Amino acid sequence: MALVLSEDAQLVRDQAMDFFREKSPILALRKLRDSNDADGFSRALWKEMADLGWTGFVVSEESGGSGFGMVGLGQVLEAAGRTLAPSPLISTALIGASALDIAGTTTQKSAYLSGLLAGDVITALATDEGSHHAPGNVATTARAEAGGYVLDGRKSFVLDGHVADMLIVSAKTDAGITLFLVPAKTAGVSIQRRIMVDSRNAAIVTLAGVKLGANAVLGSVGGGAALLERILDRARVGLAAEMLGSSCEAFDRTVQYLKDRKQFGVAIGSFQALKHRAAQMFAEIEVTRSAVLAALVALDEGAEDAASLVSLAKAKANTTFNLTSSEGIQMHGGIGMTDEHEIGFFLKRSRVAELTFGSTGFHQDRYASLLGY
Amino acid sequence: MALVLSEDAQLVRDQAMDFFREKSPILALRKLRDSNDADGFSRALWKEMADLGWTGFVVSEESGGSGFGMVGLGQVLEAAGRTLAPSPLISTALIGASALDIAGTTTQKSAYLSGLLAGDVITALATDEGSHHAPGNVATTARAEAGGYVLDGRKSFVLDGHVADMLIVSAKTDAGITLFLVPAKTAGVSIQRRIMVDSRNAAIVTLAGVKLGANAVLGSVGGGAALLERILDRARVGLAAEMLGSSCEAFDRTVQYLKDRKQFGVAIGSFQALKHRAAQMFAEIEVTRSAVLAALVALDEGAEDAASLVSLAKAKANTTFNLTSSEGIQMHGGIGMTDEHEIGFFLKRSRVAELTFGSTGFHQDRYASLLGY
Amino acid sequence: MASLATFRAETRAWLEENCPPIMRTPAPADETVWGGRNPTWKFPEQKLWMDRMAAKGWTLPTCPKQYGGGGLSLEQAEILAEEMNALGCRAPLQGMGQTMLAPVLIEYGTEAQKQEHLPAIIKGEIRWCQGYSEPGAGSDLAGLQSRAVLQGDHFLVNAHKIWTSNAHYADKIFCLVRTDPTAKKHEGISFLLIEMAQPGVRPRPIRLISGASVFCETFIENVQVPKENLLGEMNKGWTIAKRLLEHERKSIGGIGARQSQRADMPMQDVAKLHAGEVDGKIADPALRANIATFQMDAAAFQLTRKRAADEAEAGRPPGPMSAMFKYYATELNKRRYESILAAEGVQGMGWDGDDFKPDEIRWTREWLRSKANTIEGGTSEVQLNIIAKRVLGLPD
Amino acid sequence: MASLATFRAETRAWLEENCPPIMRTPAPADETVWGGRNPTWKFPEQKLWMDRMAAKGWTLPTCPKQYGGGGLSLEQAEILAEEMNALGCRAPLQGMGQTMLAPVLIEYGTEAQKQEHLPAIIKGEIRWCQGYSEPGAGSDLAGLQSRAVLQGDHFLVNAHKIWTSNAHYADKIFCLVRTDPTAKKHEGISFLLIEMAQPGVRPRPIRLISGASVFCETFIENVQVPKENLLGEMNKGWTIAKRLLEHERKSIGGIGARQSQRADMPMQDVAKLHAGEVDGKIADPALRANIATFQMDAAAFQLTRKRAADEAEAGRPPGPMSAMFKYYATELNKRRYESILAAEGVQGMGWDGDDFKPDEIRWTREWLRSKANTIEGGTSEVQLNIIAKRVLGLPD
Repeated sequence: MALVLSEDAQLVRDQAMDFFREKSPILALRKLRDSNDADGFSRALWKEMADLGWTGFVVSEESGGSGFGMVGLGQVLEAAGRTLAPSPLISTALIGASALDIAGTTTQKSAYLSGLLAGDVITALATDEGSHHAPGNVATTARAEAGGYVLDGRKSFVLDGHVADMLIVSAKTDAGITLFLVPAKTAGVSIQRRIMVDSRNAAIVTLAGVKLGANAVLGSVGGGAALLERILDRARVGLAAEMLGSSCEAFDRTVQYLKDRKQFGVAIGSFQALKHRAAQMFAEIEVTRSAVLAALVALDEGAEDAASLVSLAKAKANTTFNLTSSEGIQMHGGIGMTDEHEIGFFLKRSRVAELTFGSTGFHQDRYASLLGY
Repeated sequence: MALVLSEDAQLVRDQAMDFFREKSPILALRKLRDSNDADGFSRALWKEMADLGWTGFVVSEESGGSGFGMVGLGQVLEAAGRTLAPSPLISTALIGASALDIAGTTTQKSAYLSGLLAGDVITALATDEGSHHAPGNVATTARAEAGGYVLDGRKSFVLDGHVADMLIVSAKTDAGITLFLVPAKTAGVSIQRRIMVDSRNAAIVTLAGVKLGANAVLGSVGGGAALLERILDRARVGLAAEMLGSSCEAFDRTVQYLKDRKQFGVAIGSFQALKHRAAQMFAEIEVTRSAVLAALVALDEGAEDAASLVSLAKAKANTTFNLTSSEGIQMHGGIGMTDEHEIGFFLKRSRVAELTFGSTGFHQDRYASLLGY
Repeated sequence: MASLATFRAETRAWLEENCPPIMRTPAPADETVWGGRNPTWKFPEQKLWMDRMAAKGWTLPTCPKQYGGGGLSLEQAEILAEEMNALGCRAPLQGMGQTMLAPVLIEYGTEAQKQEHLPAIIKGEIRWCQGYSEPGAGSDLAGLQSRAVLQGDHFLVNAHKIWTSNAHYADKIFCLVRTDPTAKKHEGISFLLIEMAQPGVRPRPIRLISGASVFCETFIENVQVPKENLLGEMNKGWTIAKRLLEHERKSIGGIGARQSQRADMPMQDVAKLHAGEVDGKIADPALRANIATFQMDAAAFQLTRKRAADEAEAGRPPGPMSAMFKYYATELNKRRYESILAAEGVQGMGWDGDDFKPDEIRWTREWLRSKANTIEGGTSEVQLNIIAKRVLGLPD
Repeated sequence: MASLATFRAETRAWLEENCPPIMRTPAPADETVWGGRNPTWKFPEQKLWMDRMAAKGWTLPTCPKQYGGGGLSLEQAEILAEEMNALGCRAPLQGMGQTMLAPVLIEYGTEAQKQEHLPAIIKGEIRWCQGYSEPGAGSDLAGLQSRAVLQGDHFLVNAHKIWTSNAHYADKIFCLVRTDPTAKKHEGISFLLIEMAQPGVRPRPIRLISGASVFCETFIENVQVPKENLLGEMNKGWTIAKRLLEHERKSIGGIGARQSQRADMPMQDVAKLHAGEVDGKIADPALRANIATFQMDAAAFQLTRKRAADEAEAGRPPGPMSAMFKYYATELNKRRYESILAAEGVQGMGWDGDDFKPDEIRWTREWLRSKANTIEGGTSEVQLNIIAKRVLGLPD
């Protein structure tokens, strides 16, 4: 595996960087927040993203996508992270598209995929039930009944759940954890929006006697745990790519501030203690970039060690974004504490992203287990 | 509990500081090392320490000691740590004296205690069997036979074992872990000296069919685990006090070097990055000092939370000595890597002391358990 | 010592009799009593408790009695604090008048200034705010550019201050201004006391990342300030400013320390609730280690504060340790909130919505607020500089 | 690319045929091949392997063929390294001649200097050492005080150098000396090549904390050095010195990285051995977390080195990332040994005695040795300064 972007990937990267800087700067997030926007993102912009083909990057050509792969989508996500742009990229272009592409039947694909690719169908993954990422802890049940299933349970942190047209739900059957495709409008499904500190959304999804046909099963009955891990690994590294972008942006802004801000008659960036901390952040960003790229490539190539590389990428993205956002706040001093300044948005985003799809401890544990200790 | 030294303790402290600086500077340790001294410490100096009453600080007046307590002995140990002085203070004045004072019968005390107080009897605690501190893991057996016991087993890291006259050995009986007083000359006891990286000693003690009378039991049969914890808690905080002294000395020497060493035409202590790291060490030393003193006081007062304070003290001493010795080496630069310079002795001592009587992880775990999580 | 024991007994008895039960419960941030000309009361016991304490001068215990203070010795004040803590008594009155201005008024004020301002602070009649920082003068406070020109019996003041906390609720502001722009930067500064309720003084609340707006940017334009409102000597204000900062740092270090003990629910229980437990231990070892590491450092710091107090009480000369209090307390407080968030998981990341408990939302906001701890009152970097220079003697 | 594939195949075939089996086993530190006039051989395959590789010029793969080098492109050299790594081939020859001096000889040497020195380095005939640091010139290397005065056809040299590694075994030393004491400190330095085996040159081994004595303090007193042994221009030695340091840092960064992969026993197995295991996991969660944290950082760094190589291979302009290699590699290497020691417990703290295995004693010594990694070749502090200035553009 070569850890270098193809020229195509580089083009996508440049295009995405321009796109988000121009169309979705942090100001856009602020406006959505301050206007209490019901969606929390711009549907018009999402349509534009779909038109650029981003919804089809991880979907094979046979299924209507471009098969461009995770490396490509990673570039888009990194660019989105630069401006903290809210969009269904992760819930839909990454998770929904992956789930359908990996395991969807022809019927399922035809029901959802063209709409998804066009930017008309939004999906959401409903897996975690507690406040910590734990895909194996499933209390939600799927009882076989009349040739179909009845689902009961509660999902706690469903990204973009409040705008989703279709939910991917994990539930226990007699054969083990199974994934189901559940249209959001199905009777018995209720969705409650939650506004998070980063001004993005997650929802509580309650399933009360939700009746589904047998064709709602995604993949095989009882095969949900393994399938979920495949989908989640894409989600984890995709989020890590976004966090890498955010880390870079927080860092760049901080370095610029160190050059601009004068105290005691000199730029504060001339103080050695701050210099060393900045240089250490630079180093952490570089190794995080490598880990993220390696995991993206590994998923595209189906490498054997993809899972451990994904955990490496997410763990490094967690600690690096935590570091760059915390240092960003401290080095900006008082001005960074004001809502008017944008550096605080990175702090808020960092902790939510850190806890999404596995904390540092979660991935450290997983990494060690995968490596046999 | 008042966290302030009494005037008496302050006097002991001053006396001990003078004693070690004058009679046992680091040069003394170097000479013992380079001459491959068979004892690894000076017996003459040990006799002087006994004459100063230090062997009797934790022994009650009824038993011939002064009952001066742990706070007093802690001051002596801190002073010993300043010059990395090797002596049986911990193995004998702290552990052996404590064991006999807490649990010794009149017969046991008369057999060992007056010799110990006089500096003639050296004791050693033989508990750990692996390479990590784990007093509960005892494979050594004590089989009841003919009104006495037969001991078989192997102890791995017995401080001052090679010079000990009497060993305190933990072994399993049918009733549970039990402590035994075992004269080193007993048939079946073999002791192999090990020279550690800090130029101090630990021994492997092998017990092969060692026959003891019933009067060799220290405390009650089956009551060894609780008794051992009491003895170990004294050892842990005593060692923490020694490590505090070593941390202070490593730090003071480093700060002095920062003032003396010139590069780029200025003292390297004028570089802000080094200043900040030095200031952070100062803060860590201050909080470590408080934790050590609080644990010493708590043991003297029999406070309920003594055990958790001991773990706090040892854990903080571990991390602070690790920090000050590591930074000491780095800040001294090349000269610190030479054997001729003394700062390296602190690095070597720090890691051995860190692993003795419980690593940081051990005490963190114990602290959390004691606090109910 | 006998008299201290008596004092302790009498104090406890008085507190038990006079502190209303509701004022013995933990105080949410929005129930702090600030006093002032336009005080806000959530319930009458707040005022009752403030008035009773003020009558004894215990809203400023060590201030001399002739100015309405408690006239207590340091030991007595410590006993009062301990007894209040033991009974869980809330602070009867808080504010920068008490914690920052009063000590320097006592030290540097004229008799007239003390008579005018101290009783009003003690009774909670006047609420003060602080006019120190400026947009271009943060860590480099002495680089301030606000001007005051002496014109006969008054100063003409033009100032632009920032981080004036609660300026929009304050009655008066103590303000650093430059009175000699030609002098070296530390030598042309004066300390003025200025009325807020007058034309030309305009506080503008700043919204913080936590969503709160307790700080203001304050503009003072062409305002005449009577000459007798100068505290200390003209152009010697920096001495007072530094002294006041010491009091501020002590106060911040103290707050940080107290906060790190306060807990609606101990963080270990929060962790068990959200991450589960096995054999009584927090199930997630990384989270357990995180919490234990924090709590051990917090405990060691508490013991250090106690050691400093015990040494002072024993009459020992003050050691250098207090130089690290502000730094350590504020860094710990940040870690405290990070640990709580780590324990809560995404449930601690809520901003709004019925599904989050008020405590959860409050913690999240307080977490954001805690980030300012290591910036306000002298950044951690400035604190480390000070330790390196004054305690360790490292060269500039 | 086709020719590279061919090159790879041919290289592998040649290595398989020519590398003696014993030279495909991990090399203990005391079996390093250094060459020189008085080489030491532990067994004949060492010399055989060195001579075979030297004959192909692969002891210095990218050096032009006319000087005895391999004449390989960077891509070919990378392939050679990969194939040697794949077969586990030991380095045929090591030393400062190859890694540091040769690159600057090629860049700055006269034709005569290249003809004289490069073949001798490549064949392992001459062993070099480095005369850079002085007791008063460590991080501030340009502050060096050693003197060389041009007197007709020779320089008269008086120098006091430190950290001259293996000077007591070396044949020659490359040396920084001050030739113009009146110039600014970076502008009066020259780069000299000096014979060790002559009166007046006296290396004195320094005992290190690890017990080893690989470094010397070297005194050069009134030694005449022929004028033609000046490398580059007079008083322009600093340019060469800096260039050589870059090669040294790369080499140290590389060693650190390779070492952190090498393992007689993987540290997780050491941990299981000493701390036990439960369900296949290291029983002590703190130790497990310590090891995982290290290994993840080490893996991320390895990937970063690979990313740099892959970008170079793809012809992308070099990014700034390599500026952090020396810093990161050496800090990692220190952590590696700390993690191993934490895993071994007191069994890793032995200095002497039969009860410690040779591997355990060796690890302990290597742990101590690793502390120098972040000092030699530019301290971590200097590396961070460089990153801040050159990469981030932060002001002085």
